[in-house]
Amino acid sequence: MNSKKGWMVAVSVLAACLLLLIAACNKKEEQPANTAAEQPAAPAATPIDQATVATIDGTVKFEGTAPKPAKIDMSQDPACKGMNESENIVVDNGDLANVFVYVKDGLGNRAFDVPKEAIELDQQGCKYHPHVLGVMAGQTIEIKNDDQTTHNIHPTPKDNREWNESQPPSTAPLEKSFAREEIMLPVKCNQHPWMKMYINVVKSPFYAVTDKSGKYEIKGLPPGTYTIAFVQEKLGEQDQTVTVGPKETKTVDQSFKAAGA
Amino acid sequence: MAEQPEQDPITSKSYAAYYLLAIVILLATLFWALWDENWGQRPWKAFQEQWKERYPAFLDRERSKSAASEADVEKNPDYRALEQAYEKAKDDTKAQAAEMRTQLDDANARLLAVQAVFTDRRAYVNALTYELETSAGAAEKASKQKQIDQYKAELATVEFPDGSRKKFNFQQLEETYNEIRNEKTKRSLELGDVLKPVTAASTKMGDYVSQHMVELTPQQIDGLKNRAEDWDPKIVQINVAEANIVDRCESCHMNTREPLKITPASMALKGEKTPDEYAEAFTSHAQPELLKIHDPEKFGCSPCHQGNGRATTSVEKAHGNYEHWLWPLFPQENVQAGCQNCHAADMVLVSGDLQWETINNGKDLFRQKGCMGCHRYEGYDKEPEELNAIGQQIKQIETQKIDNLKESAHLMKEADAAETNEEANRLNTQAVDLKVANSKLDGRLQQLDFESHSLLQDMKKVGPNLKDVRLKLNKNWIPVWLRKPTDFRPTTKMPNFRLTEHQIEAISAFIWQSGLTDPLPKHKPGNVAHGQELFEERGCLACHSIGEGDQMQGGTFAANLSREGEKANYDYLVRWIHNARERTRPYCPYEKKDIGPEDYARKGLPFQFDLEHSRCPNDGHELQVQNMTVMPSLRLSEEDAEDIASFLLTQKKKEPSLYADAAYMDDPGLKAEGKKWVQYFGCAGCHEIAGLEDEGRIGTELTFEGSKPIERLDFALFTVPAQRGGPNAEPIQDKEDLARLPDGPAREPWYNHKGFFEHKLAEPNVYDQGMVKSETEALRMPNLHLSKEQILDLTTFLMGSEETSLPDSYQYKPGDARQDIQAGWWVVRKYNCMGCHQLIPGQQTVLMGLKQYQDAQEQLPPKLLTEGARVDPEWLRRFLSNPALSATDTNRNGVRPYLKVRMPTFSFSDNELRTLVRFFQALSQQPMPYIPEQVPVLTTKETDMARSLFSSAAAPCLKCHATGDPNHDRIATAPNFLLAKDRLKPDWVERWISDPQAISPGTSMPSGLFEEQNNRWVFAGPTPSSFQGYTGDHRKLLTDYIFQLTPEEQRRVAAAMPHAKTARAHRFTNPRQRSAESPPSISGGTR
Amino acid sequence: MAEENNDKNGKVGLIDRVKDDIQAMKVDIPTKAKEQIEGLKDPTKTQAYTSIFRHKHDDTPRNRALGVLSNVFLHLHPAKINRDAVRYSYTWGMGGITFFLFIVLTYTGVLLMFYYHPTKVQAFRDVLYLEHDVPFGKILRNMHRWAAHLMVIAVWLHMFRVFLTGSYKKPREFNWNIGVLLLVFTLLLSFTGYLLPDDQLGFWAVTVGTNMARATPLLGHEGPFGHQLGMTPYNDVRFGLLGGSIVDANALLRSYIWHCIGIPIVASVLMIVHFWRVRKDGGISGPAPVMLPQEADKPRRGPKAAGE
Amino acid sequence: MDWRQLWEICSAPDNVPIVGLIPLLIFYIYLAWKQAHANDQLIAQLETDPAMAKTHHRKTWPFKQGWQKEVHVWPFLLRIEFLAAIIVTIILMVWSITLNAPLEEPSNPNLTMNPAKAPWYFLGLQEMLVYFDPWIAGVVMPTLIIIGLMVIPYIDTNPLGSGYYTWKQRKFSISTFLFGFIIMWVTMIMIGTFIRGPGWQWFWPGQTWDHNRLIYEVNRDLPDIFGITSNLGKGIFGAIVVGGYYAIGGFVVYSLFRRYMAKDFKRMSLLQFSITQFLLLTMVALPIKMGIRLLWHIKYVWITPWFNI
Repeated sequence: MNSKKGWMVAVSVLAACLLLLIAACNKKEEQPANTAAEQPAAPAATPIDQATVATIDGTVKFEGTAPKPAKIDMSQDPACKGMNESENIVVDNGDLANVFVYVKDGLGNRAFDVPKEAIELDQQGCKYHPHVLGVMAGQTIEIKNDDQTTHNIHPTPKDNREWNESQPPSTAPLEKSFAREEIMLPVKCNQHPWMKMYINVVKSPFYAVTDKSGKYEIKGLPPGTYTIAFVQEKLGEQDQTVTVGPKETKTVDQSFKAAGA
Repeated sequence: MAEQPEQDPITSKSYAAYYLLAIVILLATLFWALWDENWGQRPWKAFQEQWKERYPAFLDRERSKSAASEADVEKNPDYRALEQAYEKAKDDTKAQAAEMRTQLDDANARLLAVQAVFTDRRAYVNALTYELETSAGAAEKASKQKQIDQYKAELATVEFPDGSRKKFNFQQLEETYNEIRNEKTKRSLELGDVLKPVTAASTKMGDYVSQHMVELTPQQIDGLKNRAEDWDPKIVQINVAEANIVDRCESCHMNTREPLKITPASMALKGEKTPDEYAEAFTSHAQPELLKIHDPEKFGCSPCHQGNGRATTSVEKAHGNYEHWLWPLFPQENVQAGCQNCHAADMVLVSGDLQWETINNGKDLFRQKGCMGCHRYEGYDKEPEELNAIGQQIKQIETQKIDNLKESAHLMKEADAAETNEEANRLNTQAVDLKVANSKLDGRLQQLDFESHSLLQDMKKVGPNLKDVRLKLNKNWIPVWLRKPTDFRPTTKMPNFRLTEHQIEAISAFIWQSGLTDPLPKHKPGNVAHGQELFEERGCLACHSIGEGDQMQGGTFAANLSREGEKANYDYLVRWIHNARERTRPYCPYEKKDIGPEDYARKGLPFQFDLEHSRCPNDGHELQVQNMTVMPSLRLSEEDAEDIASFLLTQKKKEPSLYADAAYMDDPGLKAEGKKWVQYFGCAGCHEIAGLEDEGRIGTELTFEGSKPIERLDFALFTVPAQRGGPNAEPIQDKEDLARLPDGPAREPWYNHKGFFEHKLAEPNVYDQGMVKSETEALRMPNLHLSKEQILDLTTFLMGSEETSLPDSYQYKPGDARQDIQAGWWVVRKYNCMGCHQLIPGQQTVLMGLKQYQDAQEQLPPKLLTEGARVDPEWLRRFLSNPALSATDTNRNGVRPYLKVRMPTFSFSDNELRTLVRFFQALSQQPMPYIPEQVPVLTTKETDMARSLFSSAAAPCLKCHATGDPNHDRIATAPNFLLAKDRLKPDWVERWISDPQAISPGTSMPSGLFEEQNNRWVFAGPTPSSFQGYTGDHRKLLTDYIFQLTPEEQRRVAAAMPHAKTARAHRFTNPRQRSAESPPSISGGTR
Repeated sequence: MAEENNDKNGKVGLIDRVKDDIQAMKVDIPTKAKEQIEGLKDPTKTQAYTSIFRHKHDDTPRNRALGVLSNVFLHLHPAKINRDAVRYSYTWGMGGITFFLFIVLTYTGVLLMFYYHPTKVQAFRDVLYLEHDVPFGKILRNMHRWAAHLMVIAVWLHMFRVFLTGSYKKPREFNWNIGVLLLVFTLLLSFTGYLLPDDQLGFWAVTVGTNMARATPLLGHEGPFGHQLGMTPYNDVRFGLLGGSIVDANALLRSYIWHCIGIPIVASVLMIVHFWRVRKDGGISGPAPVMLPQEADKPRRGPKAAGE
Repeated sequence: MDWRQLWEICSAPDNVPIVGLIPLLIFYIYLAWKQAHANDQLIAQLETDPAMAKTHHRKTWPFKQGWQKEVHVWPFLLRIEFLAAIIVTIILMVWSITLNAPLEEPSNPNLTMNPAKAPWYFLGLQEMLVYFDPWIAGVVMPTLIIIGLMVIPYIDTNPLGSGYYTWKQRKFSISTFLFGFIIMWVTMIMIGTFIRGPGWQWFWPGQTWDHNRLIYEVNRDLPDIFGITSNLGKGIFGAIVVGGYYAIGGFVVYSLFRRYMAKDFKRMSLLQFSITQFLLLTMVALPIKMGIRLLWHIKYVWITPWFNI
């Protein structure tokens, strides 16, 4: 009799020990075997074979009646001369100028070298030249003041840092750059409220701005399928998808409609 | 047992087997206990093992990145130059240094050779000397002395490193030793001198790297790695005896205070998709800047995060997530609840540009949504309580005064009858003293009167004044509104009380019948188009919104006005827009009634009441002369107000006349019952209602709701489902309410404060569900139709509302200027200043988000980031009390007339003015009171110089700054310089004109006007010829000039400006020519 | 330099002496070793052993008896007992287990006292400290608690057995009474310990428990005639128990002192009496030979005489 | 059936001893019954066979010539004692490793626990509070229990059954004790632990402990049923009922003793008998009171200005 209880206890304790062992073993299995994790390296971009590159060109049209450019009163500052018309929508014969065209998508994760040479932005006659500017992220923009009046350059970006610097006449050009991609980044001069221009910061060198005749050309594209974006400061963005083969030259035209049309 | 009779079963039986087994089990149990003690109860050991493996691996990756950026830094030409300088210095000193090193080595070797012999002999001499000193007799002394002398005279051989041997006696030995030692010191000093340029150059290189590296340097990372690799498993704990904090959190959370940013992903094992428990534990603190101001060695972890800091036996225990721990870890989304523990007195919590949005919004919502109308919460809506206290004090002082007078009269009487003159004089003096004391009390009374005047002015109600319903509202609209306010206005603050039809009738009848019926002045209809323009321009949208759904624009601080036309009475609306504070009748808190013209007439007074005429005609008590709304006056003309009102009346979906007739509202029989329901639902908490001005709050106090024992929170029929979770755990059925729950429908157990608050806020009557209750038993809390985010914010706030166990010294109750900041935020939030102004770097205002400002940011109200450093506090006080800065010409902005948006007149009380001025000063660390800086008087020459620069093409200040000339000010985008003298602080102006972007990012004023040259600031553009040879500071000159500008001087400058429309002044040469002919003199002209 | 000469002089003698010693050592050490091994074969003969055990440990009846009699702890037992008295199924061993648990409780209790302060501020923290900081603190507290519960069960079962075997009957009536008192003290020990962690469980258990004392007839302010006798919450028996009108710091201190000093001393004394009376009343009661009803009224035979 | 609730109750650390007590009690009752049964058979055999009664060693365990009548304590008893000590140590340690002693929130006088329960071994007393006023349940009853236990040796005049398990020879005393210990004491503890939930309400095992449960229960006093309203009347009525219970009960006890336990009765002195009567009736009064309370919702029988029973 006396041993009965002893056995009961013994069995229960043994069972407990067994459980414990199992628990201990489980613990060990949980221990991870491998340690140092390595960050996956970014896949290397395939170099562009210059022999097969394609070109995209085209014309951007404006449909409908072009709004009359608003007159601008520049009498406030005697130093300001030249054409005093708004450059919101510049249409000549149905050709739309100042449209920024760039490859929005399709380049994968290719990275491109930033050109060493600076892009120039000139202030002349209280106007920006050019009115729409394309630049690669990180590329230097050289801002000149050719007027005999003080300007200030005041970009108001969404994704980049805002700044506002004064540039008195005959001073050295300002050298600036933007680190992040941003389309239609407005730049203004607070002293001359009509002065306005747009900088487009992109990551690839495949961009262009339509000239007065609405023409543009993007060269050196590797063959592939791309989304081409046409951006106008007032009329917004329109996209087209296009596939170019090796050495091909494709014409991609685009047209904008008058607002409300 | 009976089979073997010959064997005695008792004595013959062996117990060895039992014992063996028992002992084996006992030993096993002992080992189990040991294991349990060392590992079973110490899961943190496993964490630390994992950490030792993972962290160094992570550091290796970081190190390679850091090394790469170090290499980048080293590529920099500046660094290259430093490196070259270093190399050159090294080369220059190479030969000399090498030679000196040889000499030093030689001296060293010789020193060692002599030292060996010398120290040995000196020890022997010392021992003998000791014997000499302690020997007793003279003879013995003499013999010892002799022995010493003999020993000193003995010659010792020293073998020098070059092999030569020399013999020295003790004295020579000592001299040689000292000589060589001095030589060695000299040589090493010389070497140091020679190498100085090299060390300096190398230090420069090091400094350059550490200054230009954004990350930690590889050396620093190596240090971290060494620490990790040498780590021995141990409990890491913070122990603060003063606050009874023992936190061992860092025993598992090993990286909390590491200087690197460590995410779970970076600590995950290779190939692991989701970071495991260990990786989650090894992250660095999400807000390292918080740790900087809350030193973990003082604050520990649990005061903010809660949990059981002591426990280390399991994750659940350590996080306090078990039944009997009262302070479970705040979930991540509610983590800011921890702030409330010490920051209950703060309205806004900001550190740098980081706003603690969750808790801040929670605190703000508590006020905005009118929670404090029903629930007391320490710090909120404290005016009535303070007013009460002041009333008590006044009574006390008045009694004291009477006592003093009596006592004084008594003393004088006694003095008259005194026996001696001394006695009489003494008594008379006492009597006089008491009179003086009374005069002091009068002063105190005066202050208390001011105080109560202020407090009455500060008292606000969340909802509108219901005494004016008859004047203000479309009668038939009222019951429709009460039925479900969100049906009419989805974003309204007015909650849904789930009223029955009968209750609605009774309540509307009571409200209607208790309303005032005073006549309103009639207004002619206004111009709707102009009204709309004004509505959009003047800044109404900073608080109000218009449009519904996706079309909605504007702020959420005040009502959405989309359907205003259906409910409002035009004449009342005009008066309201013109000045919302204008009351129909003043209210006397003493008599507890609205004072009408008849009361004034009785005393022969005109029926005039405003902040200056705030005494009751009946008894002289302070009156409530304003509507208790925060809506300010925009100083509009009557016509403008009419235009806006006309515009707002066009905002409607259906005609007001189409509302069903609610004739029962005039049934006097319903009034009494209506009053009962109005009281029952606590309407007077948010509205001013006739006869219910002194109603108490109907809800429970929430100051310490977060630490209320869970048993006191009534989960009603959902106690068990909430405790157990599972598919039936979610009590809310209503889809709309269900969508309010921040975490969606509950599946997990939610029997905790968070769960209770979230459910209660999502559907306030949720705990009535399934219960059979009568009208007066049902839960009264109305549905506030909160969004998920708002519920999260409020829940966080309530969770943090705990009775803290921390010592009082942990409460954030600063005694210095920070106290002013603390107090100021309450006022800032109260009047929604942040709807228009940016006060915290990066903070978005409502106006910034509006369409019309996207292209015209210069039209936005000014940013107030450094307001205290910018303006003279005395001026600020004047400006805040009258932003027009003029008593007569009020329909404009005082400082920035060019802004279409209007700085309104808030009728701040003296208290609030004081608070706000101190707030801005403290926010910019300005001392109070402010003593203006003296600006040196400029000489005529200096004035001329400054004027010439001011009007030059290079510094066309007046192109943007207003001058007072209406023609020019039409296009001005900056304030008039004439204001500067009174308004600004000179040192701020200097900082401003050299880099305005650093003070107000995005301002129209450009940077780069000045540049620093040889410790003085000079103009960056071409300067007029008069500046030739000027050695003073240009920036200072211009500042001083601005502060001495007079209207005449300003006109002179304006005249001098190259202005196309006005005749150009001939005294000045064409700026283009001038800048061309004088480049050499322009210090900063060419870069 | 002077020592050198001495060395030279003594050289011859020294070598001889060393040689002699080595010879002797060759004999001596093995002999000693043999002796040592022999000695170790029977450890009971070693001085260390005999100093501890006061007699030889031959497996003789005498020594078996001496083993019990000459041991201060064991001589609680007689040297010999009825052959059936070792049967576990009869005794259930519950008395012994109770005593053993009492020893365990004393031991763990003393260790717990090292870490515990009976003050309102400290008590709960100390228990947390025991749980989380003290090495083996958790198991210590657990053992103390569970042993206390086990002891209550063991006492009940012991009493149950004693009743079922009629062991309270003559001549053991008084010892039964002592046993009843020991039961009461066991419960009181456990109950006073309940409050010590100063948590909700203990607090309310003790509140409920002591609230009954309010109703003590005559002595409690809510008990029959208590009010008439001028009992108030501040002078009744409950106030005396708690040292206050509510369960507070004084109650904690009182219950601590009763738990650690008062009741253990009284219980120990009673235990001594209890054990002593077991011996004096003729050892444990059985298993006794069954008695037939017809013998019931005859003069009773002594327990020793039974069994033939 | 709410298994989870049942599990929560049974697994509460402080309830584990009670859960453990049930199998232990069953086991030991079985053990005692087995031996008593064997002894009773032996007794029956010996009674019918006087010859055997003379020679038999009168135990159910075998005894052979040559076996020692007495054995040495060392080692034959002590080995069992040590083994028991080791086993108890093992049980205790395993229990302590696997189950933590309860520690709830810091004490908070402002927050009443619901249900607030006494330690499990006192739950019988707490349960009695439902049926009696505190002064009876908390003071008088415990005192009577202790006194009752203490006087057992002095009122049990049966000389048989000393030192061996038997049922036949001690039917009355054993059944009384079993009734008192198992039925009254242990059952009440079980009720207090497993049945009494929030608000000290009666929850059957498997019923969810709902804190909001409301029960309609009107308790009347016995005098009310008889329409007695005056205080004096109530006092007198109660005294009559209680006195009557003891008087009639006493008579019944006498009548039963005289008939069925003549020998014992003969051996008893008047004092012994009256104490037995009183204690017996008081013990039986408890289930009677429980019964009328639970079944007929009668709260008090005897109401006086000073005390109620």
